[in-house]
Amino acid sequence: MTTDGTTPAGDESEASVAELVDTFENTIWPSIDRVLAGVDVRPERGVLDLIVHVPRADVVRALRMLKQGDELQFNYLRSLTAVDNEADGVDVVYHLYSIPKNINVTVKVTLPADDKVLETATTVWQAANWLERETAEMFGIRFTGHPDPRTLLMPEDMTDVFPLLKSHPFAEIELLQGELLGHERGAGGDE
Amino acid sequence: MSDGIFGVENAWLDAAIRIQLIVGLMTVVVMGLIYLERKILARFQQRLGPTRTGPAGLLQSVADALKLVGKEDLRPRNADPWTFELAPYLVFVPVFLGFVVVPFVAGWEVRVVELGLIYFVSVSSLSIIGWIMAGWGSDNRYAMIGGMRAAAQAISYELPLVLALISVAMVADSYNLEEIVQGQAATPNIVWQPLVVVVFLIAGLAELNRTPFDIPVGESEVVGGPFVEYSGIRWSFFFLAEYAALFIMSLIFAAVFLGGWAWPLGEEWGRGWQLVLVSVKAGTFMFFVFWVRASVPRLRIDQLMSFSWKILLPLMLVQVLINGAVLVYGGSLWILTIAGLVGVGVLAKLVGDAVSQPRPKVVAASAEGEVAS
Amino acid sequence: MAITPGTANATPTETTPPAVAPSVPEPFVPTRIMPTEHPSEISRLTPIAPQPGKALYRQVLPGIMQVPADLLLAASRKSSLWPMTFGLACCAIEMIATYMAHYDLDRFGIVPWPSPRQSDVMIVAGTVTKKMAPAVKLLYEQMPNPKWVISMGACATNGGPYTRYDRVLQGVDKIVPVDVYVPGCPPRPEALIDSFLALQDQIMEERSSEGRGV
Amino acid sequence: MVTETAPEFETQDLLINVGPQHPSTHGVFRMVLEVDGEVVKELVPHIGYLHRGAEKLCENNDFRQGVGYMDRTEYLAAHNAELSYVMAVEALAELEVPARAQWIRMILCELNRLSSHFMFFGAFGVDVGVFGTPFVYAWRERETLIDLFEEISGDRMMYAYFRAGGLAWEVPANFKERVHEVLKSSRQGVKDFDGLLTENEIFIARTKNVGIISAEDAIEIGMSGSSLRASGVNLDIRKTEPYLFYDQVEFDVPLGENGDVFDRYYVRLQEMEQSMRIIEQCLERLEDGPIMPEKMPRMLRLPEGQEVYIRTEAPRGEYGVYLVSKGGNKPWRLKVRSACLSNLQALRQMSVGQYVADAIIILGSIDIVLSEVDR
Repeated sequence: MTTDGTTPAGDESEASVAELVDTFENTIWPSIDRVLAGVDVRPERGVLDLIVHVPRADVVRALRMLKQGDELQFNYLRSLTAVDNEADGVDVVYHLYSIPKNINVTVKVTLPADDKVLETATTVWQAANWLERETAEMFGIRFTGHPDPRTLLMPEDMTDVFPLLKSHPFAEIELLQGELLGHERGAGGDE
Repeated sequence: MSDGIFGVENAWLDAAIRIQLIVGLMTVVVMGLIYLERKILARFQQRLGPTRTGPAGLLQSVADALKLVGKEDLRPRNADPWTFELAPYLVFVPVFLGFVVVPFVAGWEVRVVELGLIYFVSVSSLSIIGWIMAGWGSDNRYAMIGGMRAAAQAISYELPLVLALISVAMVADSYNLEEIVQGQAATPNIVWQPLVVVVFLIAGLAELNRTPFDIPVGESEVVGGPFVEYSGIRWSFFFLAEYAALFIMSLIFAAVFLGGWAWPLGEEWGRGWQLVLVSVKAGTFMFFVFWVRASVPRLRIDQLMSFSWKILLPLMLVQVLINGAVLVYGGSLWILTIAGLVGVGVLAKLVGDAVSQPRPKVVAASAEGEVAS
Repeated sequence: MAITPGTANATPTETTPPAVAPSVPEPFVPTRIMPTEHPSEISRLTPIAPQPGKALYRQVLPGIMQVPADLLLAASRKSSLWPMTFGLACCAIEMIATYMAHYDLDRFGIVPWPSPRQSDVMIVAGTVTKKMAPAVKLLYEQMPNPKWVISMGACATNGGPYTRYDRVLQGVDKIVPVDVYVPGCPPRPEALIDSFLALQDQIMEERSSEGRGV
Repeated sequence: MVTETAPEFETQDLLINVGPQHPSTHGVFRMVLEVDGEVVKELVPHIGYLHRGAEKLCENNDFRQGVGYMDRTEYLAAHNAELSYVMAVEALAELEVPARAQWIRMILCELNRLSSHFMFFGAFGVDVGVFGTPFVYAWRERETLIDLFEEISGDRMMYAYFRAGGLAWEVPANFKERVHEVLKSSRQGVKDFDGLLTENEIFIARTKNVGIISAEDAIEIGMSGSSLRASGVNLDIRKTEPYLFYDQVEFDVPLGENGDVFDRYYVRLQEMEQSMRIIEQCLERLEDGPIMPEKMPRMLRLPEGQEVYIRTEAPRGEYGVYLVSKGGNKPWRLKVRSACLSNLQALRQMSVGQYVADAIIILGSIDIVLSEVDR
């Protein structure tokens, strides 16, 4: 739902409602809201730059609008990654930067934990090619329509292990230094 | 024909003894060269070079040789057996054949051959077959590319080398190396033929596969070229052949251009002084080769070929024409010198403007510089 | 030679009748946790056993001549160790620093050579990941005998700071026999020079018959 | 620029594997070249041989321990990597860094840019073919810089000197004189390289108009740093989004014209002079004061559900740290934006159609550090 600045008729006191609904006036939210008119977008204030939540269905459409619009011109994809929030799914994060306008925005898409499928962004920026391959093999996300969906950092035949997921365990230390000197495993402070 | 060495009359026995002397001298000199190169290159790079093995590192190349002898002898499984085995010998032997005509000191060459220069050039171009066999035989893509590059480079730089030696032989009016050296008692040939000296240096570097022409063995591209698959004693054959070729090329350079043991006053002061003369002149060529190796980057294969065919060869043909004209119509030899110096100027200009541009101005954008996107 | 825990000198002396049977300290066997191997990886990470060489020259030379021949060959091998230019990670930068003018390994006759065929020492400088392990094994096999391995830095010795990640091999001695371990992350150039000196002493010790005998 | 060979004689393309172990791949990078004669028809890069999970391991360590992993991820410019990580933690924990600490951070980051560019010149000189002289020249300067870093932080490469909130401890008393000495030797080093390589005809012949990438393609592929500025794009994070005190010192941003290998080399040479200018200005404005905020929380706990993406200008390009924290003393997710990974994506486009020898030089000109590519 697009917050058009007017506070919804709630029963909280005027002051608490005011600072609850941040109108983002000093950020670039107004222009983004105008550019992404047709998309259901929810802003959030980040520590450094504005975060924009976009629904999964039309993420590529929104990204293309952000890139091609002459008002914002986000022509530089800084980085593309994912954050695994275990229960409530994985969100894919795009950091965009506009060289002419010198402004930044972070676009986030949340994918449900059971079916992690998302449309590829390589059609918008070529930079997304390797970044998506790496995110796919690390989090198990399938980017539909990616030109060459091989693994990037993992060996070719290991497509079922996703190391950066929270569920993936850390490796145990196979041989402790102390053991060579005769102490049993777990004797010292090895928690 | 000088009489036999040590008073031996039988020609065959005499030749055999001289060849043995050469082989003995060669292994000592090559080991010294390897040690000297490492020391001089280290000095260029503000390093110390080998100092630990033996006094001041003198036994370093002895240690290297012994270690290489003791290494396991590997041959890749699907390498072509005969070409792989024979390649080192085909690279090593022609270099030693070349020593027959090399004039060390007045009477000390193995045989005075009437067409000495032609013999030397034809023998030294045999080792290319060895390189290609090594490249093909060791069934390794790097070796294959290295071998092909070695062939292309050797052929394209053989021609300027031959023409250079021919034009010097025209001035000295003989192919017999001993007569060429004796003819230079008064003035060395470098005075008459400055352009030929420059072209000989460049083509010599290319023949020896030394930087800037070490494309077949360029470490950063083809990781050692045709010698990638060789190890132990076989590889040391290639290594020794390379340094032996450097030694023989520097001796020929000293003999043909700097007057060998004749100039200055070589005849009068006897063999001791001649030996000093030859070693100093050969030493300058070797130092030049080490110096270039430490400071000049590597050419690309197409630049190398176009440089030889489009610049060196035409210059040498013109030089031979001028030599012919001056020598036949009896002009004074100083005209040759002037023509040579003009040729060197033309070569420098061709190389200069073909490559370097004015110092590139990199526009330094100040803070609010507009964005060229 | 890896220290074999407590086998050589554990034999009790029979001369004095022991009041109580001497409790032979049974050697402590560390509980080795099997690494979590992906099925496709197991075949790629099988270790290479060091095979002793044949030392042909010893069959040729008569007995009396073998001792000086061993000494001469070992001395020449010791003073011309050619490592392979093979840097993996941050330790490679310290290895390069050791070749350069400030520390200059060339003084010991140590020249880096690009091809494994002409090199004697493999310096594993950096983290060996499970994707890189087959390449390390291949390079080790390509090197002609007598060959040695220096495991430089904590990563190559036992995984270093990256041990707890399952894509990292916890130590290169799991796939290749290692002769000298260099501690440090990254070890200082002096430590690498010290490891070469230790390797040289080991080569001198190995020269007699029961050594590597290559 | 390569003439089309006559089609009638049939040639067979050769697949060359420039393997993980190769003198000029700057580490464990592998590319498979499909070569027709000497011309590269297809280039397939393979990375991941040094993927050792620095991001995953940072999630298991608390915020103070993450600095060590940042040093090892970008081991040629450890200060710049630490800077991004430490600024991200400070942004989340709202820590106010004292001015003196910021000035010292700026000086050390610029000094590290000098030592990283010297390493680039050394490695690039060997790729082009000079036997070893550029490497030794580069290391003569690097050793003076490394001695200075060792005096300050006690370690040659892995400094761990920047801490969340400021610096680990005070710099040595003679810091200013030492930095001036080091600058004098670095200035001499830059002059040496200018003489050794820039004027060299063969160097120019080998690097001019080789591996050209246009400004639009460079932006499209996401390149950053000197490789991007060599194509003429004026994007330097120290200018566009100033952090630390970069807005209080004036310096120029060198731009190349046609984005070939020579421009990438020459832009880095110019950048080193600018870095020295910055360091001198910083030294004048460095005044005494505390280097850590007074009320440092004993156990660094970050607020719930915050995230930040900090980017700084590392020698190889934009080194970004995306830090997500869900409370507690361990980061929930730490992503390192690697400049070399994006620059490497352009390798294929620059090398196809060139010679094999050029592909090696183009790879050298992007100046990659493999542990940053594979993290």
